Amino acid sequence: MQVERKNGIAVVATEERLDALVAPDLKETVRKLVEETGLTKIVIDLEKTKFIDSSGCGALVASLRVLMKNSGDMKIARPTAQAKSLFELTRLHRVFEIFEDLDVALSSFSGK
Amino acid sequence: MQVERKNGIAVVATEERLDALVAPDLKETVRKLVEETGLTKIVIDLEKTKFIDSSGCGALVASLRVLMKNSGDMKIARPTAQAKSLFELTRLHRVFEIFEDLDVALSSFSGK
Amino acid sequence: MIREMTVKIEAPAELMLLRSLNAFVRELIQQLPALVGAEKLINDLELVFNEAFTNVNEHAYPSEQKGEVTIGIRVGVNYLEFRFEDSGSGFDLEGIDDPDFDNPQERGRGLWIMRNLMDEIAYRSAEDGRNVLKLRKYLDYVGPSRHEA
Amino acid sequence: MIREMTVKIEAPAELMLLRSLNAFVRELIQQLPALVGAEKLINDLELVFNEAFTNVNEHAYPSEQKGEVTIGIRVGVNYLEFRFEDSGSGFDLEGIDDPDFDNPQERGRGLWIMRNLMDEIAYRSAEDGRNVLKLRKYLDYVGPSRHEA
Ligand SMILES: Nc1ncnc2c1ncn2[C@@H]1O[C@H](COP(=O)(O)OP(=O)(O)O)[C@@H](O)[C@H]1O
Ligand SMILES: Nc1ncnc2c1ncn2[C@@H]1O[C@H](COP(=O)(O)OP(=O)(O)O)[C@@H](O)[C@H]1O
Repeated sequence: MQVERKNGIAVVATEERLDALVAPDLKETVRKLVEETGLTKIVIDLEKTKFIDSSGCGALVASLRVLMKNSGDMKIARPTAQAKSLFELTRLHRVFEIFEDLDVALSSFSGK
Repeated sequence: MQVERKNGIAVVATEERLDALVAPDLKETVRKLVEETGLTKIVIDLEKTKFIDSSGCGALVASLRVLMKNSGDMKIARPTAQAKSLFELTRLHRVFEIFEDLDVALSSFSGK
Repeated sequence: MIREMTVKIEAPAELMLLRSLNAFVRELIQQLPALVGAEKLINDLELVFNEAFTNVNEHAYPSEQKGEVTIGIRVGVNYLEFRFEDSGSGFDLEGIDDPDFDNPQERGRGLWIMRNLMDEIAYRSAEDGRNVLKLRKYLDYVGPSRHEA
Repeated sequence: MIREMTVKIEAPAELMLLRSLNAFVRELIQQLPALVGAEKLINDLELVFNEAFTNVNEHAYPSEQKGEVTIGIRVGVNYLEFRFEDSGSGFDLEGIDDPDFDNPQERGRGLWIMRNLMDEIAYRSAEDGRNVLKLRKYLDYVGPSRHEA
């Protein structure tokens, strides 16, 4: 997992697999960002993530909650075909704001 | 497996794995080249082959024999680290002519 | 070439095995004539396998005392079947509700995924303390082996 | 995290399983603390596994009647062990010569590879018709689990 900052927004780029092995790391990363840096606007960049499962989805839901509770928000960028199809199956495509383009995901925060 | 012709030399590019599953194909490809096209100068391009085993080595030895019997020759180009280390372990580095560069492998035929 | 076959794997229900087992299943099924090139279906089957293994890892046994799982992978003439057998607590499959889509929770999507992506799902807690989850997907068989089988 | 563990796989000795089993082993061992980043050693161990499976496929049973193989993969505190069990013809390991390096043949490199890359190799044909090849490599254990084990 890689974290970068861009104009007060954190971009968290997940690895090839977002499964039960790393879902706790994602939650922990987001929790720390909020608690330690005060950043509450986060883009999860799924470009490299060829495989996401229910644990990965769970970590995203948990992260969104933490951010919303802290008056922030979470956007998802560049989901692969596998991720998109899982979000649809689990109806999370109605819960997450999803962008095909990373820059658009980033600029989507500025309206707020 | 991909076969290309360059100036009367056949370049056979092997796939990611050269194991018992595909070793028979390699032998068959070389046999057909000799029998059907009369080409007896062949470069085996291992660039993409991340994994070769004893069956792959066996197919290379068999191919070399067929070519030599038909007054041709076989060169090996661009072995990966795994292939080089297996050739050394099996002493085939003394049997095969091995080139790091595909063009050098090709031009090595012209002296003959 | 391809015939019916069954592979049985006995292993501790450790998360450490999740990705290697997934890799095994993926490599195996993508060679099946009915699945060659069917990326979406291969992904779905890998995901289902992954969910079932994760569930045994997370729910079958108390957390510090991971037990064993016996996994069966059966390539049938026209289907693929996964079996997950544990000797843990067991649960009531019929009693598990669909996820709450309007109020999304962190957990509870595994069985939904399995139910939706597979054609058959069955769970049995046997008297002897063995629980078996059976997941089956029918595949359009292509290739010569139907006749051989 | 990592403890000693054993995985047992029962499968037909079919070539179709070669790559999926290799993928399983590779994914598994590359997570072992002693092997993280040790590309050469991971390659060697995958190759040995591959040779042993290929041998059961090619030699244990008559060609049109592939039997079963039982594979054990054991992660010990300081070693990795592969076991290949078949109920085929069996052979005399000690009687197998090294390859003829001066007059290279098409076959006969598998056992040479296994002998050279592993620390221990043992073969036993039991009375009950079961043959077991045992291959062991000692690994420098790194990480916390030695003490836990
Ligand atoms: N192998 C199992 N052993 C015991 N309980 C299980 C098993 N698999 C699933 N369950 C039960 O079913 C519930 C729902 O599972 P699932 O839909 O996969 O969601 P999650 O795993 O996120 O809780 C689990 O919380 C657990 O109580
Ligand atoms: N599992 C096995 N069952 C029966 N015979 C075997 C087995 N493994 C190896 N052998 C015998 O040992 C010989 C040498 O094996 P190996 O060095 O791997 O070379 P190759 O497989 O190319 O012949 C084989 O030709 C075979 O006769």
